[in-house]
Amino acid sequence: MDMYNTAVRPSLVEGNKSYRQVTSDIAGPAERTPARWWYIAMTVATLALLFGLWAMYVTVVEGLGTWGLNNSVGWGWDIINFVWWIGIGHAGTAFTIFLIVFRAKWTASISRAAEAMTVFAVMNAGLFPALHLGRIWLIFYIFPYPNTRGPLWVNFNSPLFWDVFAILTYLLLSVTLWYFGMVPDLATLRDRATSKIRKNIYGFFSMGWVGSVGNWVRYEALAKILGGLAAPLVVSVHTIVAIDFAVSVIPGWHTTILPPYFFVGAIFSGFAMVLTIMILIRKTFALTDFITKSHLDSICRVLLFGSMVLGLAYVTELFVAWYSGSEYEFFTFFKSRATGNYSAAFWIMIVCNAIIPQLLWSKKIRGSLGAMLVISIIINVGMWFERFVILISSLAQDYLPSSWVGYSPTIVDIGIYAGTFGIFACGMLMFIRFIPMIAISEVKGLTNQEKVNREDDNK
Amino acid sequence: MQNPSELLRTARKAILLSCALLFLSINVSSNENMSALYQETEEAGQVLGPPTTDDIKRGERLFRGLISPGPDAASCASCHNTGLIDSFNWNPSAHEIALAYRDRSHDDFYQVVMDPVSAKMTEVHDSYRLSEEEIFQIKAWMDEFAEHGMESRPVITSLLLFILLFVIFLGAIADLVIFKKIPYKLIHLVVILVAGLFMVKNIAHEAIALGRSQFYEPDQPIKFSHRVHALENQTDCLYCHSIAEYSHSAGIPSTSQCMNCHVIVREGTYSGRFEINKLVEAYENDIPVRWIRVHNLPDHAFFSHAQHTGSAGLDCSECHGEVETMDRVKQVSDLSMGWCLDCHRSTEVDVLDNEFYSLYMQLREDVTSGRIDYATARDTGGTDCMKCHY
Amino acid sequence: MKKKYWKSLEELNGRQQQDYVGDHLYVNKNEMSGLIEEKSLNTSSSRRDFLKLCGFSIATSALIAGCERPVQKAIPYLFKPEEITPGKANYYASTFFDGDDYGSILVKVRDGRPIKIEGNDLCPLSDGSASARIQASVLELYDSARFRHPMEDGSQVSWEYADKRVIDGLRSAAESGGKTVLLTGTVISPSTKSIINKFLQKQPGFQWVQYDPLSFSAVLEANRICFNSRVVPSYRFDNAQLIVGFSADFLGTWLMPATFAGQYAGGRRVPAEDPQMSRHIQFESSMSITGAAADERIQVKPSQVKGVLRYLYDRLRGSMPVSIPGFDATLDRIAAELDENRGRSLLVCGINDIDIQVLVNGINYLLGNYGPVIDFMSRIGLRSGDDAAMERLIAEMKNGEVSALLIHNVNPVFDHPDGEGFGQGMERVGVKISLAPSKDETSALCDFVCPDNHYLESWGDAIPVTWQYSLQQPAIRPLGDTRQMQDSMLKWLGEEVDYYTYLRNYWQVSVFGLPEAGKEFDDRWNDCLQKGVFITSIPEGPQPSFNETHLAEIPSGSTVPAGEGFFEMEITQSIAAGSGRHANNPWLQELPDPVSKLSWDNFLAVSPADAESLSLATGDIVRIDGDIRIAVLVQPGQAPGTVSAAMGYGRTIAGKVAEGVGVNVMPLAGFAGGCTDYRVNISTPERTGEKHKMALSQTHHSMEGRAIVRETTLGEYRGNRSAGNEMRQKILDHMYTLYEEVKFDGLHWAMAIDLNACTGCSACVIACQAENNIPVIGKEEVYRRRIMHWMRIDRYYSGESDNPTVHFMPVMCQHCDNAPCENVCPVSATNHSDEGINQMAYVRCIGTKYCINNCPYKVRRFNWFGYARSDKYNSYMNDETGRMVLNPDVTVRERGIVEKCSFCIQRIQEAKIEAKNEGRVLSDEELLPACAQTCPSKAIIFGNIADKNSRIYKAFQDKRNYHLLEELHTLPSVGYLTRIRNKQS
Amino acid sequence: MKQKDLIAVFDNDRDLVKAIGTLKENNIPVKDVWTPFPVHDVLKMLGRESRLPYFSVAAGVGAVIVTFAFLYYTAVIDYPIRYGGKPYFAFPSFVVIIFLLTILLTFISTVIVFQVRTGLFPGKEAEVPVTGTTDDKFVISVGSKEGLADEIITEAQVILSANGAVEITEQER
Repeated sequence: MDMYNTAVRPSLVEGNKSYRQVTSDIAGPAERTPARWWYIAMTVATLALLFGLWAMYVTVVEGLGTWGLNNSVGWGWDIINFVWWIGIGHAGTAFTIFLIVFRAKWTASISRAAEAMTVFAVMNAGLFPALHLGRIWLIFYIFPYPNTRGPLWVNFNSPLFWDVFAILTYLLLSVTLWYFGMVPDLATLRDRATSKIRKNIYGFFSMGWVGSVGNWVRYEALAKILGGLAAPLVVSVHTIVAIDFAVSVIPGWHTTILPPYFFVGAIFSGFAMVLTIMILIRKTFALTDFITKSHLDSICRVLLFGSMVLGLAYVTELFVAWYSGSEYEFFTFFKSRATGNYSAAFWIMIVCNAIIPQLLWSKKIRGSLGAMLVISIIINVGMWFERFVILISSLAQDYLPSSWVGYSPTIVDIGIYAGTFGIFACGMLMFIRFIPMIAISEVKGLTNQEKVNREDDNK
Repeated sequence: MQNPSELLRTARKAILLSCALLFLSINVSSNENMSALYQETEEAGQVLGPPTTDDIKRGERLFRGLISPGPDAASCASCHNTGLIDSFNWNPSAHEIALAYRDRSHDDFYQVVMDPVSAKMTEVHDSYRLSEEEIFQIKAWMDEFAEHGMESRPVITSLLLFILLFVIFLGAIADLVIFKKIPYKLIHLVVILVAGLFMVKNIAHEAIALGRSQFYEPDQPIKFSHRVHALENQTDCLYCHSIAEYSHSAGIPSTSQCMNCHVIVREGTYSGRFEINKLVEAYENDIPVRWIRVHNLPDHAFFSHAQHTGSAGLDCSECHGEVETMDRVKQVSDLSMGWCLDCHRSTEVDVLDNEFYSLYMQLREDVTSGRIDYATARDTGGTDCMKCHY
Repeated sequence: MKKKYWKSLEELNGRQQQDYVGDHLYVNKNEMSGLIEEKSLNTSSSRRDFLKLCGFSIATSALIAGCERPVQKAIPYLFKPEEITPGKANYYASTFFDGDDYGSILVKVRDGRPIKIEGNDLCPLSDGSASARIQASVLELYDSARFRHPMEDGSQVSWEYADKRVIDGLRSAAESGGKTVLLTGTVISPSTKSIINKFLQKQPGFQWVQYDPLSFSAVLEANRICFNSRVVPSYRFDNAQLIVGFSADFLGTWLMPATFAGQYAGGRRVPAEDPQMSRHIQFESSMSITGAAADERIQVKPSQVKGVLRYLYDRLRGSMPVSIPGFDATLDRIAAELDENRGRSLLVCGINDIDIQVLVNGINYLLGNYGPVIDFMSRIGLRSGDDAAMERLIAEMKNGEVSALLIHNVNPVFDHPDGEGFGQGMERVGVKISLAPSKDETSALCDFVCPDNHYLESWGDAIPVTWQYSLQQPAIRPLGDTRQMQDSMLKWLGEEVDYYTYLRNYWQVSVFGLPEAGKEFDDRWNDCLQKGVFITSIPEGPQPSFNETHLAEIPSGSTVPAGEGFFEMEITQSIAAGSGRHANNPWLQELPDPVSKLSWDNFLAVSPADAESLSLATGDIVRIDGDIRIAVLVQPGQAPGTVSAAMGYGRTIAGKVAEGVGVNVMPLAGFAGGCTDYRVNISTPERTGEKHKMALSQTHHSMEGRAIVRETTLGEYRGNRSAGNEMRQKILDHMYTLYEEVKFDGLHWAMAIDLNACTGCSACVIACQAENNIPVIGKEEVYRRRIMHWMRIDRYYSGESDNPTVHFMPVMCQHCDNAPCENVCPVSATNHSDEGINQMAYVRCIGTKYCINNCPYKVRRFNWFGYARSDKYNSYMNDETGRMVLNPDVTVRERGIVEKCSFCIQRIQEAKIEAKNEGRVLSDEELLPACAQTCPSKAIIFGNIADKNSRIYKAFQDKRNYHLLEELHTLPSVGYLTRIRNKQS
Repeated sequence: MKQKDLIAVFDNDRDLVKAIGTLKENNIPVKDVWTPFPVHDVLKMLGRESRLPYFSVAAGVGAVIVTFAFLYYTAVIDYPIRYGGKPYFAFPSFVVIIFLLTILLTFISTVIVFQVRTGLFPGKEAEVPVTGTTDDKFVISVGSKEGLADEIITEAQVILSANGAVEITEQER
């Protein structure tokens, strides 16, 4: 029991709260009419969403020609944003796995929001592979279902096919984890609900949860199984995304380091996004007792670790490009990325991802909300540029110089990206509006633990 | 976007038409066509005046047999259908006759009804005892009928059913989650399941059938019967579809080719003169006959009749079915890609005798050594995409 | 497939009429083609839309009345013409001559529509090939800018009325005592010439002026001076061991480029057993594909050419030449080389200057090249226009001496240097009659337009060289109410016969020399129609003697004008645009210039050195003399101090495609010494600060040290057959594979490209476009690097940027046996066939573009928009009549799918079916993809590599053979033969 | 024997655990317990264990076999197509899909079995003896199928109130 209260780790929930207090503190925002800032934020998010919807409409109705792509660069902002979003999505699942599988209790009060972030981010990510199809109306061709065409199945060798299944599985699994994790809390809200409609809706989704022993026993087992399945899955998803690039023949893509490098990058960017959101939630909802400085500190340490791994990966890539003796690889890494047309993006990537996060060594910075917020945002900018560098520099300048091109996005590209921010923001705002943003039952378990510990100490 | 608007247009047309019909049945004398008709008949020197509403009404009754056209005589409508029908009718429909005689005089019409030339018609029309006035009334009705077209049957679209079920489906879910008016959850469950399954089934079914037209059997502008030509008169397929052996297309014979025989044959066994007259008319007026294509391969599939009737040695009936027994050609096979491939996977290819395959040394050896029983089209690339798609 | 040479359509005229129902000016497509098998023309669009929509909103539309499908009508012929089999193509031999280029051709007619042009392999001049412009000419048949009926001052009139007015006009012109002038391009048709002669006899004051926008006046004049024979002799590039060109782009634009390219490539092909090839030195200021092909390219300013030639002449003659600073050593060396190759060398010069041409004649004469290499006994009929006569005509018109002017096949208002003057002159002409087939700047100023037919609708004949007669026959009835020029002339002469009868009579009497029309005539006539050409014996005899008087008067030394602040400008021709008469052809407009890689524009080529000193960059708009604003393209290889720009652009009245494309630079050209002078001095280009979008399809010019185009020299090749290609063995030694390589039984299609023979002329690009229904996407889309051509000509520079070596490499889908693209397609839309073809099923493609990314050769193309249907794109496909050129055997691709070279699979399948049905082996020779078929230099070898006796198998065994990016182990089915340059080392 | 259960409400888990401990010592059957969060001691004391993991393993093994069979049938037997020079049976490519589909099928079937076994599904009514078990109430129900003897009920009442039950009610069945 002592492991929860060591000298280095301050208590996970502060303020010595009763169970009822915990419930009302956390459930409160979902029951109150939201504040004005919520409406403002929602309006902004909806505008972004509308911009995105317009861009998607143009894409589908007029064609992919409205994007900045060309004969050589077949993937641009679409896939950059896809990889970026799916990377962000990884953090939520990672938190859940830490919580369930590794029993890292400190993640309890963060995992719910992180999971919500995962769900919306993966939804956004999934949008791009669909939108980037030339004929989105035939998207069902990608599924191997029996048909009258021979039957003609699909190409199981294609990483894109793997990707579809990886994302689909991942989306389903993370939604399931999120939803089932929410069930006891929805029951709480149901029982606290005053209006009939609220009661019915929460009642419907809480699946008749009562918190009986039979419930809890199987629930815990299910959580462990899902967490256990999610652990390899979360590793595999970004691995497969990386394989999309790694199995190709394009210089700068065709490297075996890509899967681990992508996975770490994903966790890195996801944690950064969690940090951003947690700082905002903590500030706006005064949940300082649940999302403590120690939580943020822990995330920062993970970021520091990720940053160093990424830095190592960048250096390794450069080394291998030189050491392999492949002129194409050498060109891509040294003449295109480090010094050539894409050097600006390359150095932004290096500085944002490998250098600036080193500031987190400083305890002072790990204690400053503002500094952490800025760094977390910088990291995600850097991660976006990482994907930009990988995608564009490799495609725009590959084997035959005759097909070397430039690339620039169009307003439609930008619109869709903005739209995904709209979706994400709308989703998160709806989430904090209607769903307890911290797992109440988990936190109660912790407060209980805290009390036991305190009493033990007092003896 | 095209389809909904088309649907809308069709619906609007239907509404307008039915309104017009209603209006006309009330007040026919105001119809301009009627006055034109009046002039025409008058010019023809008829004693009979312009048709009145009563004339038209009586004409219809006569045609439909509500007033007997003669002792033991079948009503006109029993042979000449007034509505759209699924089955094949050798006799011209009421509408076709109406169109054909719209611009012709009362005398012509009288002549053809009461004193027909063709054998079959004579036999049936023999028992008619119709006065000149009655014929006039029938024509009066038919002239009006020509304007309106065939009666369409009420169409129950599965769309309405689908929408209805969808609404019920949504309602059940809403009640289950929010309103909870119905206490028994079993009801919700059954409704949701049944409606959901139906919708899924319907969508899947329609999606598979999309672009397919197995059993398509349209009415042709001329009632050309393959049974009469190919079975009863023993005409070889290749006599008319002469290019099937050396072109992609089997070819629809030109009108002039039809006239090779029909220059002499002017009366059909079952159809009398009416159908053959259409052909002759088209020929004489240089108007090509607009046949309706029955077998439509999608544009992205390239098919060569020359290849299949040539080196593959297929018989026409293997794909087209027993066309010689069809009065109206029907698409027997579904012409799906799976259907093509089934044949390509199983049909034997004569790799040993056809010199073309002399380059396929491995395959020939496999066959001669008995490693495989015989070579199929698949073994010579018969399942390649580019066999058909380019 | 074996081509069928069809008898004429002559007997069809009567019967076919009935197929064309109605009095449409443009024939209703349904009636016209007997659409029993109409693949991609009409029904496809509605049907595809329909399927797409159903797929898109499947839940709803599937249910709407059971998703009612559109009823498809099949309309058979009323009378089926015997020659037309629906679904099967016929080939008719005919003749292309547009005033500039000649080609004996085969017209592919499918369902009554001409859809493609191919070279006639029975004609020694064509040898089965056709240039880009000839290939593209079929599209102009369906051009909506064509006149559809006769017109008076822009409004429609009937032929009877027009004829009457024209005859009246001619009569009153004759009565007034003024001149009647017939202005035409070069006429090579003997029967037409005889009609014109009749006019000459009948019409008082009649004068016939031939005018060539691409003038050969100086050559003609020089030959008159030197040999007393005002003709163009024939050149035999295949007999020349040493070719020295002076600004003569004989592989691209000069005289008969397709023929010369074939001859040239013959001398450049290096047999492995006995490595021999001709040597080619090119002097030029602007970079042409001929300069790119040369073993040695020497930059000269246009003004230096005369001095250089004089130097060579003097040196060869043994007299002391006047030094040309910077050139002496080179010229001495070249003179020595020429001296070694007496009787088997060839000097050609493209400069329209009499003195220069006299010098060229003098050198060729000194070297004894007349006879073996240049032949006055067989004369080329092309380019007989007289610049001086044209100059006189303008003066006469301005003086009001011309009462009637008939204009046929020329557009001097646009392409004459003094076009403005010509236009002013026209105002003073009594009656002006244009016979132009489609609208142009000159016909717009005419009183009457009596539109000529397209050549595919016309009868005709031609004598391109002394020993070859060639017949032209219609492949389709006139689409509009037009009449061919000869018929109009006969009508105006008051002759009763139509031109067809006239032509037959003419051939009977003057060509065959038969006293009466009978069976013998019919047989010979029909034979000629089937073959397209009638070849008489090649005349032999002594070459004319040389008259040195004029030459002696030409001063020695350089004539470089002194002074600063000006540039020497040369007006050139581009491969696509030529004189500009085909400007409204979108295929040609979109064809990238092989050297600059620019489509949809002309440009001012500036050398890199000058660009730096003037701080100009590609895309800058500059102002030059005559207030012409033109975009700059920095062109490596352009001689410093010179600029150049192509003519044929800047049409103002031509149709929606051409108008507003490029700038007309012809007003800058001058008139000197009796010839149009395409060299002018202009003041320094002045920057305007504006930028122009340059639709370049290649922007990186260096190979970055990669072994993409492999090259060696003849000397090294003699010592080592794998010279330049040594790395191939190394790569093969290093190849390891996880999976065993697939063996193909029976058929395995492959292609080899001889880089030594390829000149970059781009005929293959247009042939491919015509064969495979490749969309035209317009300037903006090309600018965005989305050009759709399945076959592209990559061009790289190496060496110093001022005078680089240029490398051409045609790249199309490599049909890799280990194709990276196949692996990554999730829906199996692209995979490998049993015949080694990388197949692409368009219907299955959902457009992930992953294959595009993963293709190391970047040969896959994506339909970014619905190019075939949207009005936004300048494509022939969205034009009602333009669509008729589409090949029904190839699917028109819709938006959102990937396409690429298929090795012309439709041709392969057709040939296979025919061979199968006939139970015979598919031979190597009978099957060629469109690109290989048309290649003037026969650089493309295609065949079945599984057949050890095939040509392609042998080509792949050649030590020169390599595969592009072989080290990736993609195992391409396309090989390249290392380029060999005959360099002196 | 009375057919009734004893419902006791606690306001913290320590009391609950103690009470259950005492009840168990006295062999008084505990029918069910409701808590706002999983109290592991209670679960342990009541000896309840889930067999869900065993099912998951079985489902996983099944999914591997089914996926492999499906892949082999479609790619090798039914319509073999050659991609990029690979053999029809390109096992390395299959591995990824087998992995993914195994996870997908396993987790879906596990969730379904979970719902079936717990009887939890969307729309189910919550059946709680006392409201507040999802907030801060810890509830024990004492009883058995056959019903309990009066003395046992009394004894249980004593134990429960001694251990800090805030509310004890009897509930007829």
